[in-house]
Amino acid sequence: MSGLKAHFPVLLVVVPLLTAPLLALIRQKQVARALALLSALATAVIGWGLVIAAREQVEPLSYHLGGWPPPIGIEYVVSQASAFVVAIVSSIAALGLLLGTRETRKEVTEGQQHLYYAAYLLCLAGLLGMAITGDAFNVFVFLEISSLSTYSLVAMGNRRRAFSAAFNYLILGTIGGTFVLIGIGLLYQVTGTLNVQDIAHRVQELEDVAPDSHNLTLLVAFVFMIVGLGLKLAVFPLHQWLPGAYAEAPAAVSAFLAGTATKVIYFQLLRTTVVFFGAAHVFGALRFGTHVLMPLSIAGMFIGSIAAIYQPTLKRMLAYSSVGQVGYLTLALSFGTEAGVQAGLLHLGAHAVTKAGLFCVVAAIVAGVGSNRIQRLNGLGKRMPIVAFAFVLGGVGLIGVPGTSGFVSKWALLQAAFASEHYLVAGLVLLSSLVAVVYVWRIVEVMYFQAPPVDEKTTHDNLAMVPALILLGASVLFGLFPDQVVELAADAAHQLFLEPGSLPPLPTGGHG
Amino acid sequence: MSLALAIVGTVFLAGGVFFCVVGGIGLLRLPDFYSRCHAAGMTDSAGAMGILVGLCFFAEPLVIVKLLTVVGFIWLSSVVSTHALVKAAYARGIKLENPRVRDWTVRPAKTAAAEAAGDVPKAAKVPSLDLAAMADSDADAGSTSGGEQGLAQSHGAESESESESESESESESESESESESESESESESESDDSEESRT
Amino acid sequence: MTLATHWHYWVVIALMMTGLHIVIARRNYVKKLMGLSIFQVSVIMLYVTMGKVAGGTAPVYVMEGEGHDAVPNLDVVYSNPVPHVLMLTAIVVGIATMALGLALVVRIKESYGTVEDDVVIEKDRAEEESLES
Amino acid sequence: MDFPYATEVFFSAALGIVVTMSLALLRSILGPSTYDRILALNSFGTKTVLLIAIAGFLDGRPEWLDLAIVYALINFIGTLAVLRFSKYGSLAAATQPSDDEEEVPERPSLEQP
Amino acid sequence: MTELPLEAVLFVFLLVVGIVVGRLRNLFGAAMLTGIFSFLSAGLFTLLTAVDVAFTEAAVGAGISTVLFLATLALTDDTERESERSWLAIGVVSLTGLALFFGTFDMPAFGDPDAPIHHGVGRHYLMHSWDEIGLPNVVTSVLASYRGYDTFGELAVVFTAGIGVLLLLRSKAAVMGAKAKPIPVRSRAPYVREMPIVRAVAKVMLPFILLFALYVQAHGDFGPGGGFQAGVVFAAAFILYGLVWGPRAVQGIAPERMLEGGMAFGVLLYGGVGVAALFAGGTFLDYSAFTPEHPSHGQHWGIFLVELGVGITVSAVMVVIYFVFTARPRPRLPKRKKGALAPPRLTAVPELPVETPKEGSS
Repeated sequence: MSGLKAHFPVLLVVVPLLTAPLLALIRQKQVARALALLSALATAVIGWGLVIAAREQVEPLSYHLGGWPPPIGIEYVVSQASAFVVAIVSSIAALGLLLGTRETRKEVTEGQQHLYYAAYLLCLAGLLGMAITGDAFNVFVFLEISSLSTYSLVAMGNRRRAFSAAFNYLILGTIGGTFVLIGIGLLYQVTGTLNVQDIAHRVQELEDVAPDSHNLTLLVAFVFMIVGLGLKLAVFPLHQWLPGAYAEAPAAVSAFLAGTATKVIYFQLLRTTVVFFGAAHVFGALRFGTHVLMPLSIAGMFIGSIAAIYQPTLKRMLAYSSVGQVGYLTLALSFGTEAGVQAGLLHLGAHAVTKAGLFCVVAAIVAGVGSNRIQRLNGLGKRMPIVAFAFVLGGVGLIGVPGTSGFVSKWALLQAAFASEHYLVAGLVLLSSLVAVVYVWRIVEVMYFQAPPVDEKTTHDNLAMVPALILLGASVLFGLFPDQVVELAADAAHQLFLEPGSLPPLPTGGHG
Repeated sequence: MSLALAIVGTVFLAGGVFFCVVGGIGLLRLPDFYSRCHAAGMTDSAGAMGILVGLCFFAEPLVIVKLLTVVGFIWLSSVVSTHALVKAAYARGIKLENPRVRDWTVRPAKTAAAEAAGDVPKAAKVPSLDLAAMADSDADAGSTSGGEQGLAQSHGAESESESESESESESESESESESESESESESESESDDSEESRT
Repeated sequence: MTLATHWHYWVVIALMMTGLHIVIARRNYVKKLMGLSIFQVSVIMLYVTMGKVAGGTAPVYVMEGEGHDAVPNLDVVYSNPVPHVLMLTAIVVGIATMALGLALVVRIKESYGTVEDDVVIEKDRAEEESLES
Repeated sequence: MDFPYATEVFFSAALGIVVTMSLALLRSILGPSTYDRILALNSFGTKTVLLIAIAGFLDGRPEWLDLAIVYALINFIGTLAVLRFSKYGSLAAATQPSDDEEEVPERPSLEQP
Repeated sequence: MTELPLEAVLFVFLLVVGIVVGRLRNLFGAAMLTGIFSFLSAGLFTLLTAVDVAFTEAAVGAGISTVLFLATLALTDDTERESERSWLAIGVVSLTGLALFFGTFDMPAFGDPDAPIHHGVGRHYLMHSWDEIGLPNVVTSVLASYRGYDTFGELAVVFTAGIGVLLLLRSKAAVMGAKAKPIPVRSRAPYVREMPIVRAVAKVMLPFILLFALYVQAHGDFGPGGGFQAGVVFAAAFILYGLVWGPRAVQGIAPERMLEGGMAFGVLLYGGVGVAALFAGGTFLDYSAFTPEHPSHGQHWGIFLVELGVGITVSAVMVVIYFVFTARPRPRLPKRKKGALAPPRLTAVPELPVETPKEGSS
């Protein structure tokens, strides 16, 4: 087993990626689902193993794919930050598979379920590959794998609105992906290499040579990467596709996407600003943080939360609240300090767990009541007490009430704001949490203070509640004993800000 | 590489390019779709062959083999695709407007009588020519489907009633293009009828 | 930085913008996908123009000597192979996205009866109002 | 291949091809009926084959004729596809699925509105 | 610099075609112009000495994307409605264009040999790939070995597209394991008689296309070619067969189960080679681990197997996509009594006024 441990970085991606074609060969639904669950659990175990391995060393693990040393071949870099993201993504994926039982059977045509699980695993492999790759172009390839499988998963919603939502997501996602491709191309043209550490080192040299006059091609490459990733991340002005995609997708898919897709792309945005182009240059000389990212994230926070209040269905409300929460993530990054990045990582974890849990609850509600329109949920407290309580627990986590993970991340965000003297911003964060209270209370009020319809009978699908309770339990646990995770986030943020050392010189000739 | 070979090669190249350019100009200038097909066909055959054979004179043996395979494939594929295109154009869309050209696939006399006896009100049927159906109607004169004959009749009209048939074919092509999908469904259902009628 | 040395990049940028304009301006879904494929092919062109070396031939070795001891002639100027490799991936990604997009267009046509952007949005709004009431 | 004026000869041939391409392109843009556009597409494909063949010679490495062969083969398929799928092609009529092809039933959507 | 004007002319053609595709409302014409666009770009890539890219663009552009566009247009309506000038598009486009234009200021000149791009990783591949891998075609050695993991991801992209299209378009009938019904003679007869010449030529061409696909697969090490191009040309042969003899004929030859198996097998072969390298002591996809004493042999075997996997998956995915698109039942025409009036317009006319243009108005 110890031999395999050295290969954990690549196995993390290869296990789900190779299980998908196996599933395409197996026709039976039960076997396919069991195999998919098994491989997702194995990936989660590998993910947490990577976290432990990354914690033991100071500099990130490096895995040379194809046996070629880094600048020649492709390299997998497992830093503490990427290990943290990978662990969260793989765990939520495993729980998401638990959820997709009765519901997918109704959604996906009878004979195609094995393909549904294959697409699910491919999306997981794409996200994980994107999080831990150390090669600029490899990020684009795995971004496309996860995007393509996400488009087909969203279209599994099988209502006609799911198809048009998936199509809009495809068009905007592909434009975003192509912008990232242009950014990588310009970056390659200026630095001559594709390895992340090599790029960071050469960009640093270019900036030291002429600190005041910006290399225009480098600047444009940065702008295109940020706009492309912003489109994929649904940052405020570019978020039109997200509500439709999350609301129309089957609840199991929404749970998986809400917990993982935007988080991995946020991590890539983090790496692009801090590692690729160097935090000093990006937040200092360019003043990207204060002049561009901060106003957008504040606008996103407020508009996302306020829009969530007026949504007719639960899924759409949670989708708009996701747009708001992305605002918090980008706000944390916009401070440009280690504390800010630490707060971003913490909020990434907290929001992933809470939002995925909430979507699992919505899946249970849809399975029980048949619709997630808010008018149909009156008196849910009496009809499905556990589900209602779980929803309240999730809502409270979103607001950031002490004792839940939301509180820990908001507290770190406020500390980061105070550290970089953005007192007004800290006030705005508290204000937007109040807005979150409004849209959560609106649901609580419908569920508990309205009489349940007399004739309604509700079927209980308690298998769907297991992942919801696990996720929300983790959120509370993380809220009550946060120090372990906060310290992990602090070390991860510190590691990201380290100066990029130059790669060892290339071996001349001969196989390295 | 002797100069003579090179000169012969250049002559072939020049000939090929000449035919290509002439074909290209023909593609633009010729008035009617079918004559443009002739021009395109010419560039494919004469122009391509001239150039590729001309290039053979400058190349090593392996490359000559490749050039000859390209010659073979171009001869086979592009000429036949133009043929398929012309058949499709004739069967579905473009009529022979040019009065001086006589459409040999139409037999005016016999079918005119059949048309009179036919049960299909002529006006309602939007005529569209379906070669397969026409071929069947020769086999069994009885169950003629009216569509083609209506069209054939307008073509067969004598020249002095040019204006009348002109307006008629004009109206037909008008209705033809207006109800594009209608005529498509028209001819499809016709081909279904003809299939049934034949079994 | 003069016209003579950089006109390739500018033409490729113009092509990209044509493709992007089609994607954003046109309402028909199939036309949007055509614009998207034009946009992606022109990005591929940007990479290829980057990789070209003046007077360089294709990055396939010109071999000297016969049979087994043939050795590549390294002082021939080759153009850079890396953009070509990256662009093989980009072409395949482009065709994969297009195939998925067209499959979605077919399903949208079957369920909505139309593939026009504004008609779809208008039908959605109408359905939303009927659900509200 | 050490023919003195080789590059000039090939370059002028290539120029001739490009002129023909422009004519075919003009026809495909102006083309009144869709058939003209199909015709222009077909002749354009053949011109590209010739251009690639000459480009191989211009570049001094004529081994890339495989590319020209591929184009000659696939050009045929492109034009046939146009006839097969467009309502302008008679091929389309014949393959209209007859009655044994059942309709796709719309699945009952999970959520009753 | 004699070839300079050639590229310039082709670029101008590309621009003209791009603009016309935007303006043309007849979608069939636009689909064909997109086909011409990919022809032109393949020609341009050849002039820019990017031969492998030109090969792939030619095979994919002419073979697959035109066919798929037309297959979709056969299922949807073929004329775009009038769309007014969109200021959002003009704004976004001019902003992005300007940003890119300013970006080119610090770019090295076109074809400048001492640009940083040529002194980085690219130079190492050109200088050392012969003794490290030993293949004449540097692009294939970089594609399959140095950056082999990229190609593995690329293969996963093709596989994902195949699964996505199957999930979306495979109708209930095909899914229930409906065995390919034998093609009734009656429904084949008019079909084949319709175009005897086309059928005859297709019969002549098919073996050559298949043979050529295998040549391209094997020739990838020495000249332009490789797994993707071979897969697409192989699939083009099946598409030609489907075009002339009808989709059910293709189902007879390549049933969907086999295609789905082929799709999965290619990815498993590629991943299998990688995992085998893992167990043989190297890292993932390290072909030299197979033959530690002289690494380049291992590289040759590894690259051949990997390209084979790519070829199988790409051809299976392309044929599945073509088959699923054409087997999709078109809005069927109601059976009409002989002599009855033509059926009313079948496609539901949306509430918004739609004026159908005279045929051929561009």
